[in-house]
Amino acid sequence: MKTMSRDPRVLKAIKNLSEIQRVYLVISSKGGVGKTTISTLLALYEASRNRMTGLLDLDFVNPSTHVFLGLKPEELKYEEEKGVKPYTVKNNLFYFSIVSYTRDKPIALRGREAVNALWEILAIVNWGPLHSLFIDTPPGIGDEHVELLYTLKDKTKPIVVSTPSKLSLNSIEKLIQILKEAGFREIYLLENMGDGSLQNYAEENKLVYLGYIPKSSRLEESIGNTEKLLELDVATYIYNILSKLS
Amino acid sequence: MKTMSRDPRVLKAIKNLSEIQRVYLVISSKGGVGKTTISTLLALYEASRNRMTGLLDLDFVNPSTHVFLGLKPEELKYEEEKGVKPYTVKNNLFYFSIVSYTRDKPIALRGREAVNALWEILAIVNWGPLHSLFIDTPPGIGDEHVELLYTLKDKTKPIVVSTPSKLSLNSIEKLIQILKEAGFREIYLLENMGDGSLQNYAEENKLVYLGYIPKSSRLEESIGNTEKLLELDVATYIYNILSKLS
Amino acid sequence: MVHEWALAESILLYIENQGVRRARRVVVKIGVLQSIDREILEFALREISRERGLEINEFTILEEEPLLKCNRCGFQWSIDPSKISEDIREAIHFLPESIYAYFRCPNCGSIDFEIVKGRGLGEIKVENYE
Amino acid sequence: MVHEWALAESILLYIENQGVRRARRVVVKIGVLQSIDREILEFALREISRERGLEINEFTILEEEPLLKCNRCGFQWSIDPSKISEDIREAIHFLPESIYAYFRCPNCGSIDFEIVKGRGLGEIKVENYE
Ligand SMILES: Nc1ncnc2c1ncn2[C@@H]1O[C@H](COP(=O)(O)OP(=O)(O)O)[C@@H](O)[C@H]1O
Ligand SMILES: Nc1ncnc2c1ncn2[C@@H]1O[C@H](COP(=O)(O)OP(=O)(O)O)[C@@H](O)[C@H]1O
Ligand SMILES: [Mg+2]
Ligand SMILES: [Mg+2]
Ligand SMILES: [Mg+2]
Ligand SMILES: [Mg+2]
Ligand code: NI
Ligand code: NI
Ligand SMILES: [Zn+2]
Ligand SMILES: [Zn+2]
Repeated sequence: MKTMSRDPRVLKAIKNLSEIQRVYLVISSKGGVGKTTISTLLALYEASRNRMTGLLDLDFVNPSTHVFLGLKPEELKYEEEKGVKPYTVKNNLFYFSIVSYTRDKPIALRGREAVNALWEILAIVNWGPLHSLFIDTPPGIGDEHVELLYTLKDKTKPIVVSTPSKLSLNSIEKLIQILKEAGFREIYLLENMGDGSLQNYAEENKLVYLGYIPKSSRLEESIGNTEKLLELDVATYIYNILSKLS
Repeated sequence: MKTMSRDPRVLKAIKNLSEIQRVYLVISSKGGVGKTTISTLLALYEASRNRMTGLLDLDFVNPSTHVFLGLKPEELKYEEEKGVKPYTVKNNLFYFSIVSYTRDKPIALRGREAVNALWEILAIVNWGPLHSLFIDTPPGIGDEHVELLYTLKDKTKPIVVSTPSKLSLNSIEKLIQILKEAGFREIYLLENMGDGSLQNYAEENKLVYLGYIPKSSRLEESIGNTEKLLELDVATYIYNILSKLS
Repeated sequence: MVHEWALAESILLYIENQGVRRARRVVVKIGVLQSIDREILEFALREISRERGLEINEFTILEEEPLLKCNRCGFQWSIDPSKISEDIREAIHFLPESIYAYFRCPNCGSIDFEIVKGRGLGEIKVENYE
Repeated sequence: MVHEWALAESILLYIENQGVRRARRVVVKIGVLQSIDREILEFALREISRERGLEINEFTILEEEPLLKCNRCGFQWSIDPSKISEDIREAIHFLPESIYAYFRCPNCGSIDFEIVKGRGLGEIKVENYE
């Protein structure tokens, strides 16, 4: 008789993600640098280029991609088909967030519970054969990150988001060292709310510099409206980054 | 024979904090809203008013108050005296951060480990009879927050930091509900990088509005220099907030 | 509620990954919290086994009652999913951690409790041919 | 390294909190990772007991070897604090979680390991008078 102990859902998660050409982990140890903004905008703009694109919100305590997309928790419904199918936001854009289940009520998850939720979701959501999936992650480097980084090392590429501020750089330096130690060879750096000043930093640290997105004066008023978000003042910067990714 | 299981360090932690007149938990479920900035500035300015003040950094994964104060991890040393004494940054300002031990090397803590570190620190650091202690916390609502909120409910007052942005408000609404449920009756709201527009929000949600701090154009260049930080363009706003606290 | 298929596939991928292609019996523990439909799960296990060319004579699905424990006051209790509203039951079916949005410790009201057992997919035992 | 006093006070506050004012013996388990000085700890326990008016005949301090376990590859190992540089030993003395800054799994190099036991202050047993 054999008794086993590793989590069975992990293998199913890896199988699901294997159908996707590119899986990006939008990540930063610093909060508020724009992980949610960037993952949502990249997904939205990529979908607008007629590519099958997914957006997955793994920031369970503070899910907010739905706010960006203007979706109410109660209107988010997933069809079931040997698992659940992500929600179709618009042409080519597929979406999953736990707010459909939690109704965006407050939850405080212990690390262990967050990891449990993580594998459940990655195991049950059938994305199908997407071109790209963008994954929004919580700030910090906690249980969820460690799980994702070590388990999905061969399946995902990290996009580290940073602003040019000292505090952000001091923080992501440590994240980058952790990513390198975990075995990621290609690490993307995306400079948000900047002017290109992190290009040198990227080169010195052997990161692939994806470019920068300036501070947008129209972002705040566009939150919740995908049409407006697709016509941001910073649109050309976003397209530019997408062309470097593919 | 009696065998016990609750953590013994908690009682010592509570005893240590009981010597302090006011303990503030600077908190926000949203990252990047200014928790670190605010906790450091409030401590620095309070100390400059000749009050014995403490600053404690509990953001283990991303400690950054030392960057603000211009302290190198290797110069931070704690004297030992039936525990450890916090580091004296300047007149009246006492400080503790784990970077003295970790040398600010990257660490990724599982929630369980973060909680362990939390109680160890609160048990061994002897603050003495301070007037105020400001505690900087990590983003999110994870293991550390839940421990702190439930265990130190009667010893601490939460200062919720928020910017006026939609995403920040969507996030702290949930935190506030959790604080209320946990039994906090007085919850402070501090509006950062704002213009006073959250005053109504505070009143509607029965929060004590502490005022706002506008975006400072001199903050970034002042990071690491306490003299400059004490002469910020937003100094009067900070003093104003301190006067409401005491 | 047919995401039982995803769990069935997890189970079989896992067994295969351990080098098992034939077994006399596979015993799977399933937490009651997730209201898994045992018939659908068993059907899915059989179907996917066939597709993947696994030979498993028998599947036994054991149910485990949910046990929750408050980290604050130590109180322990259970939740009977058949007694909660359909909306919430369905949320918990897909994501058991949804309970943190809807439940509190019945003794002290705290949000700080944990699922000790009976959450969802649990232990998997493979009984090989002798 | 005299923060043994803080731990001693934790132990005694804890015992008092359980209603104990007199005991035949108190047995304390201390993880070796923290390089606690047993003599200082015992001295502090006696001193603080006296100050607080607790009557405890005997303190027994049991040492627990550190056991670390990698969450990635499952490897288990121990750390002998007497063999690491003074700087790092002192950091770990004050904050055992400092090991995450300086150590990796010796088998697979991962940062994702845990302290299974032998961290620091462990179980406390009070043997009362019969
Ligand atoms: N390029 C940008 N221009 C203007 N505002 C931005 C930009 N990127 C992010 N923001 C704003 O900054 C705040 C933090 O961004 P967010 O994406 O929530 O960060 P994170 O997910 O890393 O915490 C939000 O209010 C967001 O609208
Ligand atoms: N009032 C302010 N004016 C200008 N910049 C600010 C202000 N408050 C915070 N910042 C900047 O915003 C960024 C995030 O602040 P920080 O204190 O690190 O947030 P948190 O600790 O909540 O993650 C930092 O670069 C900081 O310098
Ligand atoms: Mg975010
Ligand atoms: Mg954490
Ligand atoms: Mg901070
Ligand atoms: Mg967490
Ligand atoms: Ni189902
Ligand atoms: Ni010591
Ligand atoms: Zn309870
Ligand atoms: Zn290992």
